[in-house]
Amino acid sequence: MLQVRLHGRGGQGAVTTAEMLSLAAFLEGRFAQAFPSFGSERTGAPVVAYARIDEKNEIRTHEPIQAPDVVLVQDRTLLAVVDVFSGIHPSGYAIINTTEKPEDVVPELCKQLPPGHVLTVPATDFAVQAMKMNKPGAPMLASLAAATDILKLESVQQSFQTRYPGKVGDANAEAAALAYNFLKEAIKGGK
Amino acid sequence: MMNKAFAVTLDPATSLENHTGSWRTLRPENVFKLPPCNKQCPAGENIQQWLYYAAEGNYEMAWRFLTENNPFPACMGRVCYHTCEGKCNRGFLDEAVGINSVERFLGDYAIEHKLSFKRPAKDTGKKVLIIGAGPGGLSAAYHLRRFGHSVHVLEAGAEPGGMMRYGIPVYRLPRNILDAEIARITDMGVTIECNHKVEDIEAEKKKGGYDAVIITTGAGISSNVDIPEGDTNHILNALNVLGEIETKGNIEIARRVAVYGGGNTAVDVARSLRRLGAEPIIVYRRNRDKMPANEEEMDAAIAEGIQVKWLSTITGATKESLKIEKMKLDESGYPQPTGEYEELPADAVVLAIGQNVDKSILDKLQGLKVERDAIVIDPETNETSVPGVFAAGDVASAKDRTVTLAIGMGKNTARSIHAYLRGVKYKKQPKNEDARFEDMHPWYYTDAPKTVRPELELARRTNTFDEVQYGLTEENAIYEARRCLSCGNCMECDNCYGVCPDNAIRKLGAGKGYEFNYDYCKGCGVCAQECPCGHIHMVPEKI
Amino acid sequence: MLDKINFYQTGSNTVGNRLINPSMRTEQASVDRPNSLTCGHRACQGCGEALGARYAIDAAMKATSGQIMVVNATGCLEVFSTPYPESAWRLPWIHSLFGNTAAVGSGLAAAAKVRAELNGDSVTPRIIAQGGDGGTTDIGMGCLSGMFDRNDDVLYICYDNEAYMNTGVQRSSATPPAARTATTMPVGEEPGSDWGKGKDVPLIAMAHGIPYVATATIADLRDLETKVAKAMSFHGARYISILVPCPLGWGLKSSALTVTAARLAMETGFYPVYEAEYGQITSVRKIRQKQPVINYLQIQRRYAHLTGKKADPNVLARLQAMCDANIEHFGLLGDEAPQLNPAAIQAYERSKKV
Amino acid sequence: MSTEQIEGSLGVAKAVSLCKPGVVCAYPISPQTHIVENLGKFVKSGALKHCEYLNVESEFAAMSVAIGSSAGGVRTYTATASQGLLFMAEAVYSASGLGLPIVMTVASRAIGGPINIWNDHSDSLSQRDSGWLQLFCESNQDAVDTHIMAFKIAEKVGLPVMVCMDGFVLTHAFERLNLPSQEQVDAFLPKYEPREFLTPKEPISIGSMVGPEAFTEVRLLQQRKMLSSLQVIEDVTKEYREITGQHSGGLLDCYNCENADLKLIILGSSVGTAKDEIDRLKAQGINVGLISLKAYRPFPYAALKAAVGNSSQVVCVERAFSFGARGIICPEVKRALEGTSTKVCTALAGLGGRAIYGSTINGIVKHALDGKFKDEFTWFDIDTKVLNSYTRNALGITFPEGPIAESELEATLLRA
Repeated sequence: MLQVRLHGRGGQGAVTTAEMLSLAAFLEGRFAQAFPSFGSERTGAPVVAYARIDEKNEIRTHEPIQAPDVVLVQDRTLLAVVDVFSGIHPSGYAIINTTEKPEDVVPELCKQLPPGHVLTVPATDFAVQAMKMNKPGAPMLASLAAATDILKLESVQQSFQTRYPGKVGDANAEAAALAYNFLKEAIKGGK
Repeated sequence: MMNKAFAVTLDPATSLENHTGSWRTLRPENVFKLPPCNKQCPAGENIQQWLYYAAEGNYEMAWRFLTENNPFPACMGRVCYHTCEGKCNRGFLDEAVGINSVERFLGDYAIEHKLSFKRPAKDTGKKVLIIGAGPGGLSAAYHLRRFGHSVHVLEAGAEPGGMMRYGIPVYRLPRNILDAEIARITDMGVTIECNHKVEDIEAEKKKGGYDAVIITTGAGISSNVDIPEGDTNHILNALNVLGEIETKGNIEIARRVAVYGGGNTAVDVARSLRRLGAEPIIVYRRNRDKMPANEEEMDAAIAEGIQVKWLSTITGATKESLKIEKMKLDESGYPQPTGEYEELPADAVVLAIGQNVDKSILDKLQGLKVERDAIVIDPETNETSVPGVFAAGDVASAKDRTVTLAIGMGKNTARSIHAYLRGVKYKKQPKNEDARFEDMHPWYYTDAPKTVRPELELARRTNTFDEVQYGLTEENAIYEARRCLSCGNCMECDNCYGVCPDNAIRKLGAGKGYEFNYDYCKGCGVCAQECPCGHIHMVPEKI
Repeated sequence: MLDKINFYQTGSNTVGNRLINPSMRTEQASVDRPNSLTCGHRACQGCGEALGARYAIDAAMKATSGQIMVVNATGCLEVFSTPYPESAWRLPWIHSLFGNTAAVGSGLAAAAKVRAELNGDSVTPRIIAQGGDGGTTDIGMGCLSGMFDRNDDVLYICYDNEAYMNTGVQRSSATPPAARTATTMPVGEEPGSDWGKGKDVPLIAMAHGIPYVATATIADLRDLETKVAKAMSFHGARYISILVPCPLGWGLKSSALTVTAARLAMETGFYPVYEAEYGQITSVRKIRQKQPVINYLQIQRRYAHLTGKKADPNVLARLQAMCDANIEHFGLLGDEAPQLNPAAIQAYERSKKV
Repeated sequence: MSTEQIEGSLGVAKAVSLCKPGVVCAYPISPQTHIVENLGKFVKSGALKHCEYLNVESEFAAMSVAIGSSAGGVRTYTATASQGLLFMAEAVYSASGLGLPIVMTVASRAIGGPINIWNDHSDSLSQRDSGWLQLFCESNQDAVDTHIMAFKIAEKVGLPVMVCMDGFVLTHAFERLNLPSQEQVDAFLPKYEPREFLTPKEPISIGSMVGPEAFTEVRLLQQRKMLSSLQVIEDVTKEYREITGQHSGGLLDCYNCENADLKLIILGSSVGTAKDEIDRLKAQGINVGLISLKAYRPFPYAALKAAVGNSSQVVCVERAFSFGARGIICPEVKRALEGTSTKVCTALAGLGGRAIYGSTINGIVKHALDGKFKDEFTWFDIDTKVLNSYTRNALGITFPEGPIAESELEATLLRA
């Protein structure tokens, strides 16, 4: 079972991102679960959401994820206020929404995790470019897809297009593609 | 059927099991009270009752109920001084109900529609003689005939009617009306023999084999006063003047006539003479307030241009003038001479200062007690001091002499004789308690002023004997009848039925009234409080 | 001819009147009236609420050919009409709670609509929710306002007897000033219920803009029936407040005075009787015979402290002024259509204090 | 049958919609909102026909509208949580007293004050004596299925049913759900035929005042209905499982109970978490049974006794308690096990949204196996740091790390 923890701020769609992650997995025929950290957080407040993916079995547990395999940080400003990488699996992945390089943002983590497991992606830039909105969910999930092959890009795109039929879904799909290609290039370049 | 929950769900109207009548400490009961109009009516009419039917437009029923007590509605609707209206409770609210007008409407309706009285179902075989075909005699005849007795009336005059014919001017009572209502009585089988002056009552009774006799000879003799006169001034009496106008249609009399007296007869004479072109002046020793004449009649007289000399007595007469002494009223309202005199130009004087009984035939009846110008009668039975001989009307009433009273006395005498003929002593029915305005609920009645009867325009009235007052149109009559408050008696307004918080009054249907459902009546008293008529009393329960 | 004479002895002031056309008589005058609330109920003697309820529901039954279902708040009417094992109702009736009557009515109306849809019925039963003033103006106010807000197809009838009678005559927001209740005793400097308090729920109802609002009393049956019938001609939320004197709670000098007390409330201007459509007053019942307020107060022991020897004439004047304000605001006198500027009666007192 | 990856609330809304309610009334309170929002959309879009959707002004009104519509003879649904359940409490009792088969979701949430929007069971358990059936759901699949069964159970028994699902943890969880087809639901749940309802065709008076002369009997009959519902729940569950192939509902559900000497009793969403942990413990050679208590009212005493069998220890993991007393589930379990030697205690955990982790379950199991549940009642997941940060200064006491048994809490009174 793969466990993903998403950190974002209220209004950036972190909860939706988790749901789309589970939906994308579902669309690929897997069992998945997503849930928010529940609360009355308003716009701007730190938000946590969770997702689990299992290849074969029904997901029974409903505990919050304490030891994530993947951490997605949708807002880099959270790094200073929340211990976003708490409990991260030693061979886990971290993807951070920023234009800067991982070494510049989280040098400690880069040392902690295997090389190439800490990634940065300008998800907001892609979101704004495609949608004119700071909803970095789709680029973030696309980055996850690019980095890990857990998901296919198409599944990510399809999940958003299912939730938001029409323009919004397509724009998300476009932003996802931008991020996916960016990261694939980056990974290629990095190797 | 539904699968109902125990206790929580109930079937409809199951409360009928709960007889809340046991809570009651007071019990509503219907009371039938005596309306003031009925109480006042000298003829004993059940006015409220016949107005009830008139209000519905059921004129025949109204007329039938009216004639239960009085066979002369058309006449009474014209000449009765309708003191009932003076007592009408509606007067407290706005104006009295025009009872008299509705009565006339009903009377005229009956004549127009040729309504007749029912002949008695069977004859009793008893014979009653009535002496005098005036209102009292004819009323008694009517009622006795209804009882099934055979009635014969002997009348000294040429035509029946008595004072209705010879004392009341035509402009107040057209004779075709009078004739129609008398004919209705004779149609029942009452026989009237005119121009038959009875000299010996006992002999007539014996001769005809009568079981009872009623004396209703009236008071046909005008009172006289001693006026010192020169031989040239005419001094006439009122009844003669009215009688002559009735029989001849005119009278030879001077232009300036003084009518001496303050009663209705004085007014009748003055108004009649005015129609014949004279200039009558009423001379009366007291003032208007003390005048016994009917107010409406007096208003009409003044309106027709008749002069009045108030506080005056005639102390002497010469050929062209009267000597008048001025009077003043003392503390008790009696006129006292002042010693001041004046002259009143007048060619004639008509005395209208009262009427007297012709005692000549009464004196011949042995044992008949007569006191103060009237036969003494038992007030309960109207029987005279002579067994089997009764009396009614003016001849038996010294104080109050009106057509209406005579009719009432005639009815009472008939009832008394009906008992007498069966060997029973007659007792008047006890009267119901008074229906007082205080016991009623005036809020419920809508405001509606009295319909004023159209009157002949004055100019016409002063020179013709056409009837002065027209009757009500049907529309007006219904309107007026509907102004009746139905004092003390049910008018089926449904208030009690409606306002009962416990549905404890049953409505029995049109004309049938209501009944209290004592199974459920809690005795709250709302029905009694909200009854417009004061027809419900709350009576303590025996506990 | 009979119909031409439009004067009928008692006119339309009495319950019936044999002289008028049967179609013009009240439903209460009919021998076939439904008696929706029938005999054997356990209301006190002279209960105005029992009377008002029968008047109103019968009228609604007539207006709908018997298609009425009733929701009843807790209170006297509920207690005296349906103590196990006997119900005094002849129509479908439900009681749930004190403060939820309007909402139960909303639910029932929704159910009636759905059932009619599902069953293909051409007629949908209509709903009346009813309660006393406590159950309406106080504890039931939230649900009432919600029902108005949604414009649910419910006629809400408040039987206003100006206090909590079922629990022993405590003050409600419909209790008029100076009235004695168990919680506003006639002691202290301003005896009885406080001045400048209370709320005018008919005006509040109007402010919701619902199709129909009316006030009525048990002393003008024809007016009441007409209003109920008119209310049933509308769909959506409707509100009628009916003044129903309580012989016990008001301390009427006799249980017989129930209707009379209601009449005096109208004729003094104490209780303005009017109707409104979509928030606008459309007609006012004019005072027939204006009475000074003392005539109304003196038959009620709850105002004994205003009419006795020790009574303060200023208090009486204050109440008279409130009646006069009502008469002016609602245009209760005269024949002409009034220039309406209705305000809650307590506004008069409150404005004086400013 | 269809499978969807959707939020629990949407799943429940779809399940309710499949039951074709005639009236749905809604007042927003977290975490129930998404359920009624979705139903509102279904009605407005026409997906759910012949249904009146009322936006009411309070939970009190919501239950009252439900009372009216249910008494009016239509299938009725509403949802609430926490304060909302308390605000409607008076009407909750009225609904059961009138025998109205309303189905209501309680998206379980703590009760304030202090105000707290997160999940525990204090709201639903506060209505223990309301006369409603209370069915707990361990997952969203269970919730979907239980709602459909609830209508049938309510209508068969003639009492309202509260379907309790953990707020946020389930309502807001996005999971794979199997939804029965409309045909399946139609076959399972017939058109609603009320046993009694208001209609001019057969006027009745519902909700009379019942005095001392019959009130006890009314209650006895209500209890009889409630008792009858035990069998109804089992029957309906069996029928539903046969039609859908799902494994939901029932009075209770056992996991790994064979030969387990220690058993946990858990209500709600922690059951799944506990199952995973039990599997891990089993891998470590520790055998622990789990009883998921589905029906809290009626309480399945006999079924529970059978499920516990001859285990020597039962720990009730409870998410609410009774002030001045102890756990709420534990005493019921003790009644069920009266006459046996099984030790029963409460591990209070997960109040006000404090997460119950697999590690929490693990801790409880270890605590039990180590014989550390010395009292009937233990505050298990106490954050000692938070507690002491206050008591150290304010009360002059400090608590040791770890669970606090009732007797230890009492002892602090002596120390202070």
